[in-house]
Amino acid sequence: MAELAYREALNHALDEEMARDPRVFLMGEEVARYDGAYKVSKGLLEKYGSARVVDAPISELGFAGIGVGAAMTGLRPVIEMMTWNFAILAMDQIVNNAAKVRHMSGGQLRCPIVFRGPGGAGGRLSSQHSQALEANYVHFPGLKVLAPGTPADAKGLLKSAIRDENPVIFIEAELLYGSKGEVPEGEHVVPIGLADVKREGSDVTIITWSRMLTSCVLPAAERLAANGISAKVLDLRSLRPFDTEAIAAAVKQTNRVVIVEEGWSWAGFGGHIADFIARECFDDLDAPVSRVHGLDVNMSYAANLERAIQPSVERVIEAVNAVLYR
Amino acid sequence: MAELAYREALNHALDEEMARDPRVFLMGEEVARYDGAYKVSKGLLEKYGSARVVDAPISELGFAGIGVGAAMTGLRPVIEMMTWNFAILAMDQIVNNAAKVRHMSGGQLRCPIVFRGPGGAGGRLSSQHSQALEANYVHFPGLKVLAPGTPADAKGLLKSAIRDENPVIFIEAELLYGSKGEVPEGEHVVPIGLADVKREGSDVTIITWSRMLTSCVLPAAERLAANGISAKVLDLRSLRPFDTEAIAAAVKQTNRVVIVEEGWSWAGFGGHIADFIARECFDDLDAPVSRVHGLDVNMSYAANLERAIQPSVERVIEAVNAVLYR
Amino acid sequence: MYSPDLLLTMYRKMLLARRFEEKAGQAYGLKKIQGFCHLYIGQEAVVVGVNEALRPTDQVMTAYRDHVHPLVRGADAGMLMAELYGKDTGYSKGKGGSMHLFDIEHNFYGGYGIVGGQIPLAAGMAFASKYRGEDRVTVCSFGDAASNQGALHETFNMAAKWKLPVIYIVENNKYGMGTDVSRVTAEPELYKRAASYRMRGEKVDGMDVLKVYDVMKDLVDHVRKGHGPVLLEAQTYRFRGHSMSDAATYRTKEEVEQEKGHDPITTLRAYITKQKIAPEAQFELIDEDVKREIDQAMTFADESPEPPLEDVWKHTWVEDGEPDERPRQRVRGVEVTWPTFPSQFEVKWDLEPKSPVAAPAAVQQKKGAA
Amino acid sequence: MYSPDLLLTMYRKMLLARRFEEKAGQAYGLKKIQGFCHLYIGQEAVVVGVNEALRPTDQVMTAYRDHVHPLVRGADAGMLMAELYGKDTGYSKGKGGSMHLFDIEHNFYGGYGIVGGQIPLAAGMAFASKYRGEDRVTVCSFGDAASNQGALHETFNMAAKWKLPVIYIVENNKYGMGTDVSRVTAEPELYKRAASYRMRGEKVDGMDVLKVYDVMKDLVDHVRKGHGPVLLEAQTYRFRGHSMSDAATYRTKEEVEQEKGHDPITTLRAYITKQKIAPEAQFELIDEDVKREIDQAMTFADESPEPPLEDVWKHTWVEDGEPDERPRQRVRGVEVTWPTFPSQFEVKWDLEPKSPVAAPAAVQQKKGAA
Ligand SMILES: Cc1ncc(C[n+]2csc(CCOP(=O)(O)OP(=O)(O)O)c2C)c(N)n1
Ligand SMILES: Cc1ncc(C[n+]2csc(CCOP(=O)(O)OP(=O)(O)O)c2C)c(N)n1
Ligand SMILES: [Mg+2]
Ligand SMILES: [Mg+2]
Repeated sequence: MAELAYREALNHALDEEMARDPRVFLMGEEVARYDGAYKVSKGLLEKYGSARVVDAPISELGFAGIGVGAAMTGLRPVIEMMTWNFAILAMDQIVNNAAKVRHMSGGQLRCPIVFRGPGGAGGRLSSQHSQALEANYVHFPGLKVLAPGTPADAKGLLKSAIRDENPVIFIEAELLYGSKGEVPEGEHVVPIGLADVKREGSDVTIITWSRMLTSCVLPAAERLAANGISAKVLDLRSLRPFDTEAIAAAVKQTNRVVIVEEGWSWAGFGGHIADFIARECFDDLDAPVSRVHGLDVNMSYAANLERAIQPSVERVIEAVNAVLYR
Repeated sequence: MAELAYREALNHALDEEMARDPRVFLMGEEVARYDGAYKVSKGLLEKYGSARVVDAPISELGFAGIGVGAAMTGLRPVIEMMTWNFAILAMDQIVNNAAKVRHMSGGQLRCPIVFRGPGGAGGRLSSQHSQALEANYVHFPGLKVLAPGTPADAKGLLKSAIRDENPVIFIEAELLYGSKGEVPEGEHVVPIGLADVKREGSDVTIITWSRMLTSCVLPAAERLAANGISAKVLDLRSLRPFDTEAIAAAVKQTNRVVIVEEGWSWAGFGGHIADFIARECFDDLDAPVSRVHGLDVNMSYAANLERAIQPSVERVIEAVNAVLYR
Repeated sequence: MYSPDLLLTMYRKMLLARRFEEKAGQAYGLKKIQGFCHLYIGQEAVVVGVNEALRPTDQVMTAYRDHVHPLVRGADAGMLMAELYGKDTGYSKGKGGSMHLFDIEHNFYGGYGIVGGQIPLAAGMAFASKYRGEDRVTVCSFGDAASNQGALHETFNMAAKWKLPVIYIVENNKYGMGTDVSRVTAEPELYKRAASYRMRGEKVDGMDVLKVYDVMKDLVDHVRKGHGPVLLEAQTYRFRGHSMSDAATYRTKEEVEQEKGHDPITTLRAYITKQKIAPEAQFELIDEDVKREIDQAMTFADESPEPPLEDVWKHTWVEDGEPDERPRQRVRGVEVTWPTFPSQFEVKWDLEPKSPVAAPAAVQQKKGAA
Repeated sequence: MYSPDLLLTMYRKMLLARRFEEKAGQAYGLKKIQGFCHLYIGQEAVVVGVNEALRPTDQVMTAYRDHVHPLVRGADAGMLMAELYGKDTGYSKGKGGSMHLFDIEHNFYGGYGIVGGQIPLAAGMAFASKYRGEDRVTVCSFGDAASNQGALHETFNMAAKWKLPVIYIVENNKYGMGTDVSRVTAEPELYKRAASYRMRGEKVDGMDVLKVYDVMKDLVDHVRKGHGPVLLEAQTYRFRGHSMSDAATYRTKEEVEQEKGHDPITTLRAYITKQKIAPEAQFELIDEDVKREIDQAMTFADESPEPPLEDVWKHTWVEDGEPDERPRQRVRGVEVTWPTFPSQFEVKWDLEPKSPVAAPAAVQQKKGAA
């Protein structure tokens, strides 16, 4: 095991897949000479050259579509979005072309492409730069959506994403790039669609993904343990498809569930999971599923407001207490 | 009461609001000389001139943003999107500017603008042209989202939307434009945020909005009645905000709920309502909330596949039977 | 100057296109085709002049007015019509319909419904060709109205900067739906837009197949030589409405009649006759042959079954190990050659030959720099 | 040629801008400002030259490198700094921060973080002015890299076609983050893009405030006369990194040093001195005055409270009857004049004067025509 930062783990995944498969290339703003706005692509230009690590102009819609066209004709593009906030400009190419071209061609074409970049708050960036937008992509048939919360999962899932035959939305966490964790040496591939129990527990299941895992959920579980509450932490990692079996098993075991997500609640992904549980695990539930999410307001710049808007350890503990009727 | 087609009801709303307030103008593709791709703006060019009924080039992102800028400086634009499928191109302006400018300016600016156009299937239009995308907008704080299912509601809500001080997403139904219904004469304004009971009933509540009301839900209720089941039909009309009280009251009354929507289920709006009910009305529920929605696949052109993908009277009846454990 | 074979091929293809569209229009009237259906009638010189200047291995794509583009590449007329009917024997098993035809066997890459949405795709396909070092050009058509989409601006800039082997054809039929291009376009001479990207731009009389062919020969040559993308504005006209539901009252009868006077098929036939390349009898043979092909296509489409219902679940995702569909193989039982792309090769392209600015020393930063 | 008053005002404003940014940079180092923070140091001639050619009622907006634009319009430096600190006394009550400054009192309309996103907004504001028949221009700045956004293409076309009174300034500081504009732009002479829209395009030495002022005077005049939008490329340079976290290794020390040799403030001061318009002592007075203003601003920001927590719930929507915030009135207790727009007026603009094509007879259709 090596201890790697999240950004390094992603870098290794890109490096290994590019070494393995010449069809893989990386395109995006500042990915080449600048090594990436968040240094995820460090060193790759030197290693793979300017046709495989491509600095694009600020033209998200255009280069997303260029990626889709390349994927339709035999390449395996990795398109870096500097953040998912900017990818909104590219959404048409992602949802109307990448997600639909196999279908519209009746199976003649495929579109193996990865759109990746950071999602969620970046720290004091106000409304336009702090959005956790997974719900918008999870909505569309044809896309897979991944959101790893640890370096190991980041590496293993990015490798799976690049090898997948479908368009994959890969949402990194802006505030996790520097965070460190153990990453298995050698070929480390995490299959799409499997959740991971990041902490065992028996009184309640906390379901989460991406940054919330380490920023709120695990610390909350720790504090709950000190208070005699045993919380199981289920990290979805893969949002579409998500691991229905792991969730069902956890609900059966703990009968109480809290879902923690960074994004907004309205037609959010947490609501989708909650709805799944409420319908599919109705008889196993001893309390309504509880949710912790970003407040349903625009993000503020001010430190205190930003803190208040985001999920916190305290809010997770509160939600756990609520489902335990304590 | 006058019997009007849905498109006429919308036309009257536009006409009345434009007559009332010179700040209101309509911009979009084909809205002026062509009278609108769906003839919603018929006659308005002649009446209000070319600065108030503006034919735009096919530049959704650009003219959406032009609308936002005009709204920030004292006008009240109505931006017609030929369909919501194309508005994906404009999403950045809608969610990053319209929805956020009041917040980012700390309340100095407001953005009273309506984005309107047809959503949902149009009939044999395949994957790119058949999307019901309300979930994508409902997600964002700062936006209001409306989806009327009858001519009267279309008129009354569009008038409210135009008078609202916030950006409003107004989703019409492509397949309803020709459908007729009674519309009250004179000033008819439907407040945002109120649901409407379209049929009284006591055994089960069917919650829906937009086209599903008349295409599936009311016919299903009729057939259920013939089988001795009394279904209450609650038409949300307003999705954000939605009428929490009306829903809570209906659940209390019937204890069983089916939600019917045209769109996809993943992080869809129906899931949001279901989650709301499961958490807020847990003790009133005698069965898990059931959902009927478009199948989670890309839309096909073939007649039989298109039919199978969309919610149907049969599927609604089936879902009702399921929550009644029949 | 032009071989008789070329001229007669062009004639036959234009006629085939015309007859196909006429029949499609009739079938729409009979509700055998539904939804949107955009006919290409009047514009045939563009698609045929372009196509005959290409190699079979070159790649082609267009918008939703797309029936004729695969047809002139060699697609099976019956299977195209079956797709318009939404039948199982259609190129997309009835999933795409009129706006989404695809015939990958003949390097026809679709059929897109979002105006301007195919423009970046074509650059991506050209990117892939250049990346693998292939000697292939990609041709992408779009309408005059599509030229006001932001995607065009973004794509042209990258295509030009990276010298991608792509040819953009703006099929300027003067209208986007009901809107005269000059009413919504500050520079209605669309080929002039190319200059903003230091790209070559040309215009051509799109009602004359030979002129289209000539300029295309030159442009294909330019692009194949690695001189970067080009924009060709083909000035043409659609004789019918925008789609089947368009009454087309935004243009006068006189205007339409006058344009119909430039029917590209009549023009080519007159040229061939004048040049004494083919006797009248030969045209009659072709006419009959085309008629037979189209009649067979109609019968085929009529007699084909609907797709099976369980197909709704297919082709939204690629399942593990699932191969691509090869329509003619599946439907006609013939062995087809399918374009394949290597999975192992060397990338030799230097997309950004060293410029004076030195690559920066790598910097480790605590925080992103946006 | 230039009045002493004008010259000294320009000098003072450029200096104020410089000092403000220097202090902002220091405060960032002390973590009093966080997140992204983009300094304008080096580019001052552009913003001041532009602003002095405008009337107070003209409207201005820009991207995220926005501290200085409101400052030179007359915004309260303390309240701007307080916004950068995320304090309750900031222009946006701490909600916007560095990237989203707004001072509507002075017709400064923001501060936007999505590259290119403000370009359509400005056209919309100009649309509103023309719609109401106001004699007002809107000025919108963006960076060189923003010029590759599709929004620009779409907006320029409409602005030009509708002759909107808007002036676009591309502040070409040669880099978009770490990328040299010529590395990603097929036509790096950005003002040339205007031709694609039959729009007037000019370039100017953006390190010389008088040159900027001169050309702007002319352009404002052109636009106010109703001749339609213009694009002005101001060639400038940022002396600092893209944002506070940018080590800026993508450019050489020599290049930066050389550009610093063209410091616009030094240049103007030398000109004023040479023209014997002001003695050295007067500059010293100005310097001190500016220093005092900035010091006060820093103290004000430092001493201001955080916004109250319940404010998270405010300003995402406009509540019924909720008035707009008037920051200086709220914070400084002064009565301000606020731009207001009439709610009753007559629209006299004929956006599309009759063209030869007659308006179509209204057609009732069963079905949409897309
Ligand atoms: C993004 C988008 N906006 C609007 C439409 C609706 N629409 C379909 S075709 C069309 C006109 C396009 O005209 P043009 O590009 O000139 O092509 P033509 O139909 O003349 O071949 C419009 C507005 C669409 N399909 N996509
Ligand atoms: C749509 C979008 N893409 C990417 C970014 C990240 N980003 C912020 S500033 C910037 C560079 C912009 O450069 P330029 O337009 O030249 O302005 P400058 O910073 O030089 O003033 C980038 C890529 C963004 N904010 N928005
Ligand atoms: Mg056209
Ligand atoms: Mg720049």
